[in-house]
Amino acid sequence: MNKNKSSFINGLLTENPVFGLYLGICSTLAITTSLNNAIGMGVAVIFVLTFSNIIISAMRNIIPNEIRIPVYIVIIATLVTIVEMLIHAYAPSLYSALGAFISLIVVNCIILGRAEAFASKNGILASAMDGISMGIGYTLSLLVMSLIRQILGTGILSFSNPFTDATIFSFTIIPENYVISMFKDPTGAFLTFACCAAALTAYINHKKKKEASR
Amino acid sequence: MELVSMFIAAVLINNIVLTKFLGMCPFLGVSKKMSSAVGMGVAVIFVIFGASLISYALYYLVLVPLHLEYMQLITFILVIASFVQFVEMVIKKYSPSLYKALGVYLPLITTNCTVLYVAQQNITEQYSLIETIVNSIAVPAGFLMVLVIFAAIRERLESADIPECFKGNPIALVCAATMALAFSAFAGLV
Amino acid sequence: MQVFYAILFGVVLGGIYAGLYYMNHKTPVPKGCENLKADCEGCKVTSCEMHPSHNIKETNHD
Amino acid sequence: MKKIIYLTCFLAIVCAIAGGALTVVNDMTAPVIESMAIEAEKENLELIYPGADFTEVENTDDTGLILGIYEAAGQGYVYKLQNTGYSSTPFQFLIAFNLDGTVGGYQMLQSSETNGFGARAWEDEYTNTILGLTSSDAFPLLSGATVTSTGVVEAIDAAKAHFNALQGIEYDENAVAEAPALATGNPVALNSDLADYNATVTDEVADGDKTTYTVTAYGFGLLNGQSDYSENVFEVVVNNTDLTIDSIAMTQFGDTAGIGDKIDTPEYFDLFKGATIDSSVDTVTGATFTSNSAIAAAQAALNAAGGQ
Repeated sequence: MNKNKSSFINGLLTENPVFGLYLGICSTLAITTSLNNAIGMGVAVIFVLTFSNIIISAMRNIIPNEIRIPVYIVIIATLVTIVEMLIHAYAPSLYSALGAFISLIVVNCIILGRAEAFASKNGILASAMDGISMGIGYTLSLLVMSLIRQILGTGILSFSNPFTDATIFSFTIIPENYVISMFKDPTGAFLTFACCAAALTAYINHKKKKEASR
Repeated sequence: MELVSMFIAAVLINNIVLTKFLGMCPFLGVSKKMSSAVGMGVAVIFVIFGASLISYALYYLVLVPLHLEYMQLITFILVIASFVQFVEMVIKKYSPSLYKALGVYLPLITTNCTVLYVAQQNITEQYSLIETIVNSIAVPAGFLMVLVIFAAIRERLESADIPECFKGNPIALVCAATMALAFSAFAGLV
Repeated sequence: MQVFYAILFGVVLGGIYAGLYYMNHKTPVPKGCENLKADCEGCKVTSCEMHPSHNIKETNHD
Repeated sequence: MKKIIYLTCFLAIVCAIAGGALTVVNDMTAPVIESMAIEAEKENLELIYPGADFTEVENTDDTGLILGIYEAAGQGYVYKLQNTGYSSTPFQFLIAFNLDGTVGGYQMLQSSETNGFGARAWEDEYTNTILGLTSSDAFPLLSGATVTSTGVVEAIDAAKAHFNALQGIEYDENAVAEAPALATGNPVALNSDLADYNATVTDEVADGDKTTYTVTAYGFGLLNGQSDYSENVFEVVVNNTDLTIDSIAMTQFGDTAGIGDKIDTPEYFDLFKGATIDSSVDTVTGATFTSNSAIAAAQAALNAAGGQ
């Protein structure tokens, strides 16, 4: 059991999919302009990643080695289209917010990466756990990014219920005229991402140095 | 005239890497040396142009009449993957020199977000055939341009003194941030 | 009715892709570019064949 | 060789399952999405057929003018149309045809046409003319709002084409409505006080029992003191025996082009035939000032002839 637990932990930190392995950067940079976009996207990725890991690890012995990647892509594409239809039908406001990014989850390296690296070698339960932990790691990184960008970029931290569009909480942290609007633009996205990644690398190096010195 | 402004807009203003953040995986991975950046860029132009046209044709000739629009995502992916395999096979057979330059990067492109994005953009923006052709050349051209500029910067980075934790990809992203800032100056061009 | 078209379309596309994939892997690599290497160690997409982690596997069973 | 067959079959099966699963989920979610789309349009459609239940009809229109087609069960079809008129932002409106072909409703959704001109395409005057028509008639333009009404009629033609095809009604689609009905109204008496139009007779040519007066009169521009406007000059032929106007014509036009010059049509000037100082003549809607300057000129001519 501790193998699953350790894979759960490392999914969040050391092997953090976004800042550590640089998987799924495309959607991370683009979607993290607002909190509920980030959470919406995170939930969608958790769902798709977990199910794709489960299906792929269930079929891992049947899939011939030569064409394993195309089969993975087809499975993930089907799952994503199904998720897109469900969100379009039952959470329309979330659908209008996420829009093109739902269909981009397919080519999002994180799902394909985990499917190939982990799911195709481990059991169903381990893959499911890994899928959830990677998904949560992804969502956390999205949260960190969107918190920074939303607070610095618009000065207002707000979160609304995706299904009913009612704002749950919203308070202004930085008054209007001190807002750095650069963080809403692509430049800010790149900078925030670079700093977070650097911070994580610094943390990991520091931890390694501490273990090495002990 | 409108096509030219569309071309400029796709290359300079809403450049696919700097404003839409697509193609980041190859952008970070391949741009260590100028030769590999150019190789990747040209391969991407070739694939995006071909795959978008086939997807455009397939969509309007097969998917729409049969009301199978929801199958669009899988079709485009399979078309892109098949086209990459087909191109690799043709290059292997007929021009070894081209294969030496581009062949290596072709399998990389199968999982590249830009190709799928352009194919879908042609459909969602309801472009006519000519606009699709222009768009399918302009977007990868923008990608190649940014990739080449970025490779040039990165080669100089090797000799720069960077803090420990910023080495590798983080500093590449800081460069990308400065480039995005520079490119945002083009906003009012067209 | 639509299910039939969808399945047929899937089979056709899948077939074409598998066929091309196979034919591609059968055509010999032109001489002189056997050991082409793309220097993309920066990217961590382990799923792509170019990734260094694949070389160990490929070398031993070809 | 066996290998390739196995690979192809495997991938084909996976794609087949994928296609099948997608269709199942699509059949499950498509109605929900469609009913949601109709919900959004509902309160617009209620304006025309209140209380009817609407289903969306497939939009096969390729002109791009029809945004949506909705069938009100048992009552008729509503078309949501969009076109660009005078202003850069396109206008949107609804046109509805009852099952028997008569126009069931005509409702503006959003428009930023200039009021007083383009916006008149949705005021009652034009709306009533449209409501009286059927799907096989040619829809007339609206004088004074030519640019906007051309866009409106063009969009309605697209809707008509679809409706008539649906209902199997033969109609001549390139019939053009006769010259736009010159909307005239609120008559002005010839003896009313038009002094500020400053109509002065500049020339008088007697010819048997008819005299031709050349009269200059102020128009819209000069009345409101705007520069680069000049007088309108009319030639009024008066029959001296019964002091009636034989004919009137405009020889020089000094008002706003595109608006004032609408009165310069035989259809309008014929209204003056046989008018005496006590009768009254209509003015052209949207070109009141220029019409008044014509009436003032006619009054000056009659007074001059009467003075003899």
